Amino acid sequence: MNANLKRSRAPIFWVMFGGGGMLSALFGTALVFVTGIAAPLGWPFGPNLLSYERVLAFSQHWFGKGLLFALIWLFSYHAMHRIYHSLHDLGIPTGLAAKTVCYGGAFAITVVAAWKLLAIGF
Amino acid sequence: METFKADVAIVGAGGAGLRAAIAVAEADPTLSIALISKVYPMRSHTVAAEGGAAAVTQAHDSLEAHFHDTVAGGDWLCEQDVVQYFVGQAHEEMVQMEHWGCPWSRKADGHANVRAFGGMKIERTWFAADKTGFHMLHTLFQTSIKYPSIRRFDEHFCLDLVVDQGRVQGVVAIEIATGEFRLIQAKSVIIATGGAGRVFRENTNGGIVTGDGMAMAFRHGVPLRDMEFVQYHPTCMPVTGLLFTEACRGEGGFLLNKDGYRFLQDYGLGPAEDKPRNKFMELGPRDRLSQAIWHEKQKGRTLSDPRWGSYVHLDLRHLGEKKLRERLPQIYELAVEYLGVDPARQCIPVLPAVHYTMGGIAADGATAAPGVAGLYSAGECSSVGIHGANRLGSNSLTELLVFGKVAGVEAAAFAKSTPHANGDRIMKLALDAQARAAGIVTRMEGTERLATIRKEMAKSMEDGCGIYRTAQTMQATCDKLAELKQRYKNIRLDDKSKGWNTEWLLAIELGYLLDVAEAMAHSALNRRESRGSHQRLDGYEQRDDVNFLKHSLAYYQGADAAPRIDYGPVKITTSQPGTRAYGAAGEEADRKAKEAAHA
Amino acid sequence: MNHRATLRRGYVRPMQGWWRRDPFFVKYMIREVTALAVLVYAIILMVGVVRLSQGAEAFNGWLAALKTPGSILLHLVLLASMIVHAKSWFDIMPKTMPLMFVGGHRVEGSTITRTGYVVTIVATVLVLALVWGVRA
Amino acid sequence: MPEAQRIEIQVLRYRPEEEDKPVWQSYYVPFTNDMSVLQGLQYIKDELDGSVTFRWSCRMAICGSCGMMINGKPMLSCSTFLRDLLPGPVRVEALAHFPIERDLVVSVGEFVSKLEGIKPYIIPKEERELSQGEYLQTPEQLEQFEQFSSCINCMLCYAACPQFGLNPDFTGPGVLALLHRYNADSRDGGRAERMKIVNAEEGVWGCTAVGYCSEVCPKHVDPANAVNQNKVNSAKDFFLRFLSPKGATT
Ligand SMILES: Cc1cc2nc3c(=O)[nH]c(=O)nc-3n(C[C@H](O)[C@H](O)[C@H](O)COP(=O)(O)OP(=O)(O)OC[C@H]3O[C@@H](n4cnc5c(N)ncnc54)[C@H](O)[C@@H]3O)c2cc1C
Ligand code: SF4
Ligand code: F3S
Ligand code: FES
Repeated sequence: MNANLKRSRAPIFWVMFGGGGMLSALFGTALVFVTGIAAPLGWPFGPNLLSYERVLAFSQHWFGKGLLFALIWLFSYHAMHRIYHSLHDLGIPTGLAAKTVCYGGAFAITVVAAWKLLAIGF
Repeated sequence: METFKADVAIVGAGGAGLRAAIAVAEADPTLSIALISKVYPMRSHTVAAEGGAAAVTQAHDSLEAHFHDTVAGGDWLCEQDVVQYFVGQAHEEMVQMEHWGCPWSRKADGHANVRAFGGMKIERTWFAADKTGFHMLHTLFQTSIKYPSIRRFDEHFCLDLVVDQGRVQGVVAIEIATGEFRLIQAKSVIIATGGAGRVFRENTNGGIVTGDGMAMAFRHGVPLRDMEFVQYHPTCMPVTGLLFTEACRGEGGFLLNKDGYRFLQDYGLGPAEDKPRNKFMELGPRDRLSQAIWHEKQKGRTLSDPRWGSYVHLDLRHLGEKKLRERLPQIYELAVEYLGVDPARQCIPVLPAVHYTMGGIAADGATAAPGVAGLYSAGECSSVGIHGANRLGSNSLTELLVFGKVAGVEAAAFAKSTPHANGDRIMKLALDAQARAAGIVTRMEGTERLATIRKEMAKSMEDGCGIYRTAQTMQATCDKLAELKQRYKNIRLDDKSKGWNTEWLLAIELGYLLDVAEAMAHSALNRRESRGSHQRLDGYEQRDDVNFLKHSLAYYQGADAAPRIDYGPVKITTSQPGTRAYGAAGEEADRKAKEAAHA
Repeated sequence: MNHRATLRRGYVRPMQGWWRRDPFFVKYMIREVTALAVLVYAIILMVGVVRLSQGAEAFNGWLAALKTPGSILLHLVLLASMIVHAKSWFDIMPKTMPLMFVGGHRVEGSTITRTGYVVTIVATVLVLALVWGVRA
Repeated sequence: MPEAQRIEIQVLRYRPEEEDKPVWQSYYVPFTNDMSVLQGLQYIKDELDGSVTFRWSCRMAICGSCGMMINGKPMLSCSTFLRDLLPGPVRVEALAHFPIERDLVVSVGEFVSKLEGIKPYIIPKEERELSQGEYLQTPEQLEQFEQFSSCINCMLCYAACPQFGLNPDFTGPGVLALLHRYNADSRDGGRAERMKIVNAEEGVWGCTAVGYCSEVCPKHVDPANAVNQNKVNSAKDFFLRFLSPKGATT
């Protein structure tokens, strides 16, 4: 049986999947609450939590930039990796097309985020 | 019929068969080996053994002590030269198993641990928690995969030996999945098909333990030796007969009657002390314990329950949950799952059930069968002579290894010295066997149900050849078996298919069971004494060394006749028959013996 | 080794709809579906970054969009999914780690899972406290 | 004896010599409180219909031959009790995800060849003669692999694992647990040879951590743990092989 076993390249994606999973498990809930619910509602952190100036300053700082990049990068790879496997689970053929859409999608999201974050400058 | 050629064919892939296969492969890698089993190897009944395997290990132990325990335990019906060899090889085989990966339980210093076992004077039983047989079997099976010369025929039901001109030439097997017949031609054959506990009703054995190999050899003229000696294990689960290992008592469990009294002290096994002491009380030999429970029942001192019948209590509560979970995890689960009893808090109901067949295919010290050249046997199916009239717990797993290896080495040597025989003659014999077996399915006019015959046989064996026996009950059993053999010719199967026709295989097995049962019942009837596990109540309550310090030998006399019972000598080297005494009396006897030796 | 003849066809049962067959599988599928929430959130963040890079007006548009009831509702769903995701992540955690022994005793899977829960709660409180510290 | 009650057992029958597709068949079985599903089937075979086919032997949950789907869940029929399934009917079906050969009998051959393929034997780290006695192994070292060595090859975990159902080439939980058993044994030095299997798509990477395998395992082997902790090992192997010419294997 193991004559033609090929080394899987899964580890590359799995490492990102794991990182994103851990990050989202630990911080996902809090982040969604802060950026998606608390900030728009202006409660309990006040109405200007995500004002342009503050967010710009945050993302110009190396730490803020890095954090935003890590979140978008790892979250998207985590999610796409799972979605890719779910397609397989649902019996949808997971050939090159599905692979391209999933991992390509995560790559695109990551690249756009990186490019724009760099464009924002330091 | 498809034919395969091998140098050595091994029927049975339990502990003995696997050990033999590895021994052949190691003896000479160029020999081809056919390993045939009606179940996948890891399903073999060795898997069920719980307690452990004996080998002299501790510094204060000695080969003589193991020898003496075994021979006295067997009520002097052992081949003493074979026992000598056995105790001498045991330790090396345990170490060999360790090197192959067997997860033996360990001491803190990393050495293998040993535990106490019934009838053994000093702790010498190697164990892997309470799944020793399981671990040994899986270790052997997995190790066997390493050897390319072992070709397995899994789920192949061996139907018959091919014997031509006094020499075994191979076996005929059925591939269960397809119903196809296979001739496996071989220069030597090792039978390692396990015991025959299924001839009895209440038993600890798996459904596959049907004495096939014994019956096959028997039908080809090889005598079955000492078949009357059937071991009852004292602590089994009511209704199912599932085993609670002797290790429960080795770890310090008590046996209690309905008054909560440790009744064994009334049967020469006392005094009752809190700590387990080797060869005292609960650590007495199995035959004595089972007999004591029988007596308690006669005296009305057992417990009873509509579900479980009459039983006694195995009390493990004082060992505490922690120790139980660590040392006896499987027992813990069995009790909870099957009986709803939590052993840390409640007593476990137990009763004796048939456990082991001491007798088997007659074999010399080199495992060779008399009269059929090239035929060897090992394991529970074989009577190589170490168990005598009563086996000591944990000697049999060791036997699988020691004599599995011997059989392998011997069969390999025989195969190397002999060419394959003429194929045509062998094929003709194989086709005869095929026709006989196929006839069972195609027969349309029968009326008997398989299960009815099987149940009547098991009931009758229990009634006639149980813990205590009389001529009258044994005769009734012999008569019943003769009747059942006739009715067996009239069975009718529901299943007419070729592939996976297990009903057909059950029918063939029933044929084996009936033959083995007859050998047991007639050997028992003819032994007019009490010895070891063979206990009579009809004027033969004593051991009779003058007339019966002999092996019984049952010879097949054809399908319609009862077996002929003959006798053969017992090899005595250093241990003259003495009193089998346990408890304080045993200690006293030991002391006297020592004094006598010094005087 | 397999020398089985033709009789051995073997009936292969279909897998269609397998994930509905057992509550355990349904739970698994729910766990996997939470990935969508993570993805959607990653995209929302990415869009935010894009808008940010396009200047104040663009970014304020993104903020305004976040304030729509539809967005709030979506984030409530995302919030719930994130909680499920976090829980299921730590539920499976013990399966992904080597056996651990502390003082000679095996660390139970449930201990690992519970530790995960606690760490998540601490992390969440920490984030909220931090944000509270910089609130405007 | 308590009043004999009857319980309906529905068996998924498949007789390839007679029919193309499995069909359900009902039997009524008198039962007592301590009767297992296996005993129910034995009653059927003995008394009602000798053609109903299933594997069994030990009756004590150790030989691993009697696994089947009982009311849709993979279980050992010898240690599943009818009393827990009242009032019935009880539906029994061959183990999921395996081809059915006949009635409750599935093909085991593929599983066994996978098992054979992982080198399930000690490849000694250092050779030792028998005369030198046993390898020393502390109880702690034993504990590192003991649970993984208690697999009875019942294949319930395969019937529980949808990834195996979707892709029969996936080595699967039980066999990977056995592989890990040898890798984790202090006496063994064969890890490098076995990593090839671990690293493959059909190895640990076929698993999506469903975890049901461990849930149904009757022997608490926790195969999901064996599989998933080896993803870490495989990932290390993947990245670290660039650091050492022979490939990293620890
Ligand atoms: C519950 C239990 C607990 C025990 N505990 C202990 C213990 O603690 N210590 C101890 O020393 N002993 C113990 N014993 C006894 C010991 O386990 C057995 O004697 C021993 O395992 C028998 O091994 P074997 O290899 O001879 O046969 P088995 O393991 O029974 O193997 C028989 C093999 O033969 C094959 N076979 C049989 N018939 C055919 C056929 N017609 N065609 C093809 N193949 C066939 C089977 O498939 C199987 O592979 C125990 C026994 C039982 C039942
Ligand atoms: S891991 Fe558990 S469920 Fe899987 S085969 Fe082994 S014992 Fe059975
Ligand atoms: S169920 Fe299957 S997917 Fe993995 S965790 Fe178990 S092997
Ligand atoms: S019959 Fe052996 S595991 Fe159920």
